[in-house]
Amino acid sequence: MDFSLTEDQEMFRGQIRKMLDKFGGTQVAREMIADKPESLKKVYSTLAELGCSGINIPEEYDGLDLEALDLVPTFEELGRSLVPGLFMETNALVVPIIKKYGTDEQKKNYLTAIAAGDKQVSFAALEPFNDFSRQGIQCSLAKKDGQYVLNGTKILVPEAELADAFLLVVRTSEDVEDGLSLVLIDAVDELNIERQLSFDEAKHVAKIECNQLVITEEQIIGEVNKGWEQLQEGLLYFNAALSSYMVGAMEHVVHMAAEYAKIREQFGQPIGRFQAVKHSIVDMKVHLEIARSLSYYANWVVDTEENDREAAVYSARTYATEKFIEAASQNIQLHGGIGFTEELDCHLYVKRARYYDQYLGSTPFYQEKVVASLGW
Amino acid sequence: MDFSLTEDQEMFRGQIRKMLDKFGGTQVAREMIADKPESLKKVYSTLAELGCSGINIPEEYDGLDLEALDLVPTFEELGRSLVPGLFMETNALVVPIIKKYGTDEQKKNYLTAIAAGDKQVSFAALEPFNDFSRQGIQCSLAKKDGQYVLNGTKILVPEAELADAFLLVVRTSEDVEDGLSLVLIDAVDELNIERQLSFDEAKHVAKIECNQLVITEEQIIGEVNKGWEQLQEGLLYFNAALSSYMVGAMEHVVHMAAEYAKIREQFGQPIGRFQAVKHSIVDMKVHLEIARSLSYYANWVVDTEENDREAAVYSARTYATEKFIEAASQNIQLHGGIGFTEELDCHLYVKRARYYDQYLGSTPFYQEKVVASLGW
Amino acid sequence: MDFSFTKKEEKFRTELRTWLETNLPEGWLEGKRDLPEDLDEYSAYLRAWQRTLYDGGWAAIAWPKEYGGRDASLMEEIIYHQEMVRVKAPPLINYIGIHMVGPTLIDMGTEEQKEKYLKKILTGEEIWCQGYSEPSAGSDLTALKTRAVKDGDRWLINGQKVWTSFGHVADKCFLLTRTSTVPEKKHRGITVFLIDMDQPGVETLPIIQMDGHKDFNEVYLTDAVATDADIVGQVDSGWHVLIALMLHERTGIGAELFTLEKQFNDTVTLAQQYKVNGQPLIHNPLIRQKMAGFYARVRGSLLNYYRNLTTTVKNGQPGPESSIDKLVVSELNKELSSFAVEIQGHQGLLWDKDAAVDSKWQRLFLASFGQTIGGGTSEVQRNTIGERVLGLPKDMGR
Amino acid sequence: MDFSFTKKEEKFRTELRTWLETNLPEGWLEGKRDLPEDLDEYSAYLRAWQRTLYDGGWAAIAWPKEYGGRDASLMEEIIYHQEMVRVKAPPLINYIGIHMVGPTLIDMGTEEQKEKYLKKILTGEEIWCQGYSEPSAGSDLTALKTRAVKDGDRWLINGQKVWTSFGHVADKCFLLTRTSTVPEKKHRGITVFLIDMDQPGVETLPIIQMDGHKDFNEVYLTDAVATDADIVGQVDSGWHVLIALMLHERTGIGAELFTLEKQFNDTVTLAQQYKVNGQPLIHNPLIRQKMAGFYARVRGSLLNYYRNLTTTVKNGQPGPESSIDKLVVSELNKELSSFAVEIQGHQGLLWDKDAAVDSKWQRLFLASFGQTIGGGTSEVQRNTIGERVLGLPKDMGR
Repeated sequence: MDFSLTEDQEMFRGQIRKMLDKFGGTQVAREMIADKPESLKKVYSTLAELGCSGINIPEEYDGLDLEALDLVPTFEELGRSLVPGLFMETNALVVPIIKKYGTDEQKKNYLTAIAAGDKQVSFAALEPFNDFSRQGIQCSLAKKDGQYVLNGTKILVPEAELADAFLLVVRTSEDVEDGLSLVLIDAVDELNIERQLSFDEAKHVAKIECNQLVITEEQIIGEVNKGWEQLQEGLLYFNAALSSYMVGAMEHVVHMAAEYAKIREQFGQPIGRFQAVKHSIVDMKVHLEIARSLSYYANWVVDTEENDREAAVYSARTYATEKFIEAASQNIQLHGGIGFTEELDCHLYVKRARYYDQYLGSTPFYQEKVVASLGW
Repeated sequence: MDFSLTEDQEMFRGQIRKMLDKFGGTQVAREMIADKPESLKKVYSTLAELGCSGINIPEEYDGLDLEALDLVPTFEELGRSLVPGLFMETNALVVPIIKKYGTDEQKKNYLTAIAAGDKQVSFAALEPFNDFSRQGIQCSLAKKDGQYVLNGTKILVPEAELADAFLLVVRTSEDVEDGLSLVLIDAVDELNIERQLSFDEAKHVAKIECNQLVITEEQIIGEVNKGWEQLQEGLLYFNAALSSYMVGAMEHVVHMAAEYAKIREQFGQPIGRFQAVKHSIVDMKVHLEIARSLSYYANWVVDTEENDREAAVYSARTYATEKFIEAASQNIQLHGGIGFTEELDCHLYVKRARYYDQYLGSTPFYQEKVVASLGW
Repeated sequence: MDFSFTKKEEKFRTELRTWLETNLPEGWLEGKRDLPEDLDEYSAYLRAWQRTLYDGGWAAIAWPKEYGGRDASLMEEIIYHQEMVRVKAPPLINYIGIHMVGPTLIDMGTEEQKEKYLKKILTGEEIWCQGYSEPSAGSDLTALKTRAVKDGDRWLINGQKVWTSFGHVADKCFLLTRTSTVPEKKHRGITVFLIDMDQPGVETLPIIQMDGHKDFNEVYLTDAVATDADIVGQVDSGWHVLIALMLHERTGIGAELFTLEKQFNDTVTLAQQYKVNGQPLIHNPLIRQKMAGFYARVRGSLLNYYRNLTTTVKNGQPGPESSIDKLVVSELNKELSSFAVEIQGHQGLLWDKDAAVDSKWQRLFLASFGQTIGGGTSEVQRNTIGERVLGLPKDMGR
Repeated sequence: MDFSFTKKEEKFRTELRTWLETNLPEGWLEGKRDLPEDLDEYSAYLRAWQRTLYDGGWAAIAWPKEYGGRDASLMEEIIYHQEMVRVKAPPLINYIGIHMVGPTLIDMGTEEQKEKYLKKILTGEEIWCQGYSEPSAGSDLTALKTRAVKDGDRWLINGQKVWTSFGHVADKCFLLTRTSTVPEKKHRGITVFLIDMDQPGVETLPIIQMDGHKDFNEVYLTDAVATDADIVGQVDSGWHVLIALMLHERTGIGAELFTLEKQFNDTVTLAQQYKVNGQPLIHNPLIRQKMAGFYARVRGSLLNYYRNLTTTVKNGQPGPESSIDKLVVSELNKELSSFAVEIQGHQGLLWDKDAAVDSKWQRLFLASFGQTIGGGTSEVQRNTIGERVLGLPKDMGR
C-alpha cells in the first residue's frame, strides 16, 4: 500500500506553484475582478506549455495519456491561488465525456486542440429558477424539418468570454427520466452571451440565450436522450478535480490563519496562544487533511472500477465544499477587522467557497447520490 | 411589558428548592436506580402539601385555579434535581385534557383527587417499532357487542408502578387521519404491567399489554375518533412544562461545569482560564438563557389565544432538548475522567437528556409542527 | 408576566408612526429608499434627515428635556427602534453623537462642553466619530499607542486610528489617547479628547471592505491639536469615561435584534415565494426543518432580550446577562444570512442587478462577517460573559 | 498510489485468518462472545486466550524475533488489527505489556529486565498496568506527586494513581514517580519503576464508570517497595522513557479506526433493518443525508490514517500529522454512537435485554464519552496538533 503522490507528481506541483507565484498568486484572480483577463490567459498558455492540458488525453491526440491523479497537483495549485478559468471544465468534465462517448471526429477535433492548449470549453447547464437535476433542464433541442433547433436560457456559464466552445445539456424529450442530451457548440459567435454580475467577482459568469439556434447532428455527443447518464461520467471527474481545487484553496486558508495567529498580538500574547484561536485553526487543519485524503482517493478511484467509485468522489466533494466554506469564513474571524477588508485575500476565498458550494448540485443532491450508489 | 416571574413565583421556587435540597437533590433519582421509590413518594406528598398538585386545577375541584406559568418554578426545580415521577404527565398533560374535554363526572373524579395529591396518572402512548404519530398508534379499541375491548401493546410507559391511573391513546377506526381516541384506565390491576430496563435507570418505564381488556364508554375522554386532536392540547401544556424541567436541569449542569472549572487545576491554572473550557461553558450558558426565555414564554402563551401559541411551545421544546443534551454531554468532557465516573452526577443528566430527547416525538416531528402552525 | 404595552407607550408609538408617515423622505415608505452614492450628497441627504428628526423632536428621545430630548423611558426607546426598523428608516448619520457622545457629555462633560456641542449634535450640524481602535489595538484597546503630549498650553496628538466609522463625514472626534506610559495597568494613562476633524493634523482615509462598502476609516494624527478644555473627565482617567459611554449605549442591540427579526421574516417570505423547478422552497423538508430551527433561535434571542430589558427596568441598570445579546445576535445574523443565500441554490451566486430576487441577501451575508468582529469579537464577548456572568478566572493578559 | 497489499502481506493475512478460525474460543465466530462476569474467571479466560496467541506465535508480532516476536512490518501490524476487528477477537488482557512495556524494555531496558519480564509478558503470565494519572495530574502529567524516596538500598513509593486500566488484574506496574522536586521544569525529576502489584504497599480499588463498567482503578501506594534494578533508564529521566514508550504504541489508533469502520457498517445495517411504522429507517431522507455525512467522515478518517501510515513507512517514523488520528476517531465515534441510538427513536431508551435491537448501541454511546477524555482529552490533543503540526505558540503553563 502506498497512499501518497509520487515524487514526480510532487515535483510537478513545485513547478506549477513556482509559476503561479511568479504571477503573484491571487493577483491573477484580482485582475479578473478588474476585468483584465490577460494574466489568466498567460497562465493558461504556460500550463499548456508545461503539458498540463494534455495530461489526461490519449497519446494519439497528442496527450500524455496519464490519469486523473496526475492532474491533482495542478488543480490543488490553481485552487491555492484561486485561479479562475476553464481548466477544470475543459479537462475534468469535457475531456472524460468526449473520451468515453465522443465520435472519432469529435475526439480528433476537440482532444487534440485541448491537449495543445488551443481550446477551452465552458459548461452551460444551469437554468434560472431550476436546480441542477433532470427536471431542472428545460432548455430544448427539437428536431424540426431534419434540423436540430435549440431554444432556451442558460445562466451562470463560467468564463463564457474566454471559451472556445460550450458543452450544453439540453432537453430532447419530455420524458423526465430519459430526455436529455449533450451538445457541443463551437460557433460561439451565434450564441447570445451576456455577462452576469457574479457574487465572486473573480469568477466571470454569463447568460446564454439560444433563440432558434440551428445545430447539426454531429454536435450531439453520444446517444440522444442519454445525456444525463453520460454527464454523470464527466461529473465524477469534475467533482474529483473540484475537491482537489478546494483542498488547495483550503490549504492556503489554513496557512494564512496559522501564520497570522503567530504574529498578531493582543493582550500581550500572539493570538495563536489563545485556545479559541488555536483550536479553531486546528479544526480547520484537521478538516483540510481529511479533505485531502478524500480527494486523493477520489482522483485515484475515478480511474478504476471499484464499487465505491461514486460514493468516494461525491463524499470528497461534499466534505470539501462544506469544510472549505467553513474554514474560509473562520479565517476572516481569526484575522479580525483586517480580515474584513478588501485588501487582504480572506474574502476572495469565502467568495470562491460560496461559488462552488452549490455549483452543479447542492450537498443534499450529492449526498443522495452517495447513498444511492452504495445501494442503501 | 414585564417578562419575568413574579416575586411570589420566585419565592415559591425557593421553597421547593429548599425541600428538594433536604432530600439530597439527585439522591431521589439515585434511590430510584436502586429501586427504592420511598423518597420519590415523599417528595410527591410534600409537593401536594405545598399545593403544587392543585396549581392548575379549578377551585371547584379544590385547586388553586392558577396558570401554567405558576407551575414553572416547580418544574424547573424538579428538573434541577432530576426528580422522576408523574408530576408532568399528571398535571401538564392529563389535567389540561380533562379540563377541556372531560365530562363533569371525569372532572370530579380526577381533578379533585389530583389536586389533593391522591392520584398520579401515567401516559401510555408509545408502541414498539412505531413512532409517535397518528400512524404509529395501532393499539386498538373496538366496540363489540356493546362493549369496548382493548388490545395491544404500549411501551416505555413512565413510572407505571407508581401510577394510580393511565391515559391511553388508542385506535378506534382505520381512518389514518381521524381514528384515535383517548381512554382513562383506573383499574390498574387488570393491566399487565411489566417493567422494562431503561437507559435512564432513574426513570422507570414499563410495557403494558392489553389482551381483550373490557372498558366502559365513560372511560373515553371527549369525542371518539378525535383523540389525536384532543391530545394536541395536552401536548402543548406538557411540552411547555418539559421545557421548564429541562431548563432547570440545564441550569444545574452549567453550574456544575462552571464551579468545577474554577477549582480544578491543570498546567498550573484553573481550567476555567483556558478558552476551550471557558468558551464552551459560556456557550452552554447562552443556550440555557435562551432556552429559559423560550420556556417562560411558552408557559405564558399556552394559556392565551396568541397566534404563535403552538410555534412558541414547540420551539421551546426542540431548543431545550437539543441544548440540554449538548450541555449535559459537554459537562462530562469538561470534568475529564472524574466526569466519566458513576460517582459524579454528570452522567445522570446525560441519561435524562437522552430520555427526553425523543420522548413523545422527535425534533423533526415538532419542527414540522412549528412550520405548519405558522402556515408556512 | 405581561407582554402588553401601556396606553402611554401605545400613544407614543402612534405619535411616532404618524410623524414618520408624514416626514419620511418622499417615496420612502413605498420603497424608494436609495441613498445618494456621492459622498457629499450622501452626507447632505442624511444631515437633512437628521435635521427633520430634530425639528420633529425625534432626534434624541432618551436625552433629558433640558438638553432637547424627551426623557424617554427605556420602553419608549425600544418602541422607537421597532418603528424605525419597521419603516427601514434612513440611517442616523450622527448615531455616535446622539447615542454615545451626547449622553456622555451630559453625564460628565463640563458646562462649556455641553453648551458648545449638544445642540449641534442634535441638529446634525456637527457629526461625530469615535477614535478607538488602532492597528495593534483591536480587541485589546488598552494596547493603544496614540500619544497626546502637553506642549505649552496645548496638547499635540500623534498616532493612527483605524475602523473609525463615519470618520469621512465627521466634524468632531471622541478620541482615546495615551497620556501616560508609566502605570503598571495599561488601562490607566488614557485620556479622552474632543478634537476637530477639520484641522491640518488629521487625515482620513477610507477602508475598502470585503463587501465593497467604505463605512470605516483610517485616521492619521500628526501633531493634531487639542486643549485642556477638550478633555472629557480627567487626564489619565479615560477608561472610566469609556465605560460610562458604553453604558449609555443601552438600546443599540435592541435595534439589531429587531432588524434580525425583520430579516428572518423576509427570509420566510423568500422561501415561500422563491421557486425551484416550479416548487416553492418552503415545500422542501430540509428547508422547513432549518427554518423551524431559525424561528426558535430568533424568537429565543428576542425574548431573552426582553427578559434582560425587564431586569434593566426593574433594577435601573442592565444585569451582566445582557452581555449575551450581542454575541447571540451577531452569530445568528451570520448564519441566517448565509442560509438565505444558500437556499437560492446556484442563483445565489448572482449579484446586484442580476440577483435572482434581491441582492440584499448577498450583501447581508458579506456584511455579517463584520458583525462578529466589530464592537468586540465573539471571542472577546465570550471571555466577558465567562468572567462577568459565570465568574470564571480571567484570561491571559487581562 | 497503490491500495493493494503485496503477496507477502496477503499471505500473512491468510495465515492469520486461518489460524484464528481454528483457535478462537469455541463458538466465537458464530457469535457466542460472552466473557465471564466474575473477575477471576474473566482474567483466567483472557490469560488463556493470550497463551493461545503466544503458542501460535501471534502474541506480539511486532517484537523482534529474538524476543519471541515476528519482526512484523507496519503493514502486517495493520493487517493484524484488521483481522482481529473482523472476528471481534477477545480483548488482549496484556495489551499494555505487549504494546507498550515490552517494546520499551527491548529498547531501553537492562539485560536483566529483558530476561526477567519479556517472556512472561508474551505468555500472559504477568499482566501489566501503567501507573500514570493521578487525581490532580490528568491532562497535565507533569503535575504528578507520587514520590519515590531512596531508603537504604531500596526505594519507598507513596502516592495515589488513578485511571489505571487492568490495575485489578495486573501483576506488575509501569509506574511514573517523582524523584526530584527541585528542577524548574516539572517534567524533569520523574523516574519510571517496574513494581510488583502484589505487595503490602499496593492497594487497588475499582472505579465504577457511568456505563457501569469497572475498567479502571485507583491504586494507593503506601511505602510500596522497589529497587534500583527496577528503574527503567536513569533516575529523573522518566520523561524520556515515557516519550519512547508512546512512540512504540504505533498502531493502536489503527485498531480503533477499524473498529469505527465496523461500527459504521453496522449502523448502516441497523438503518436498513430497523423499521418504524413498517418503513426501514434508511428510507427517511433526513437519515439518508446524515448517513452520507458519516460515510464521508469515516472514509476520510481511514484514508487519512492510511496516508499517515504511508509517511511512517517511507520515513521510518510517523509525521506530526498522525496526531490528528486520535482526535478524529474519538470525536467521530462519539457522534456516530449517539446517532445510532437517536435513530432508534423512543425505543433507543430501552436497555439491555429490553433493547429494541441490541443494547450495544446504547453501551457504545455511553462508552464514547470516555474516548474523548482518556489518553489525552480532545482539548489537549488540539493543543498538541496546534503546536506540533502548525507551530502555534505554546499554551499557558506548557
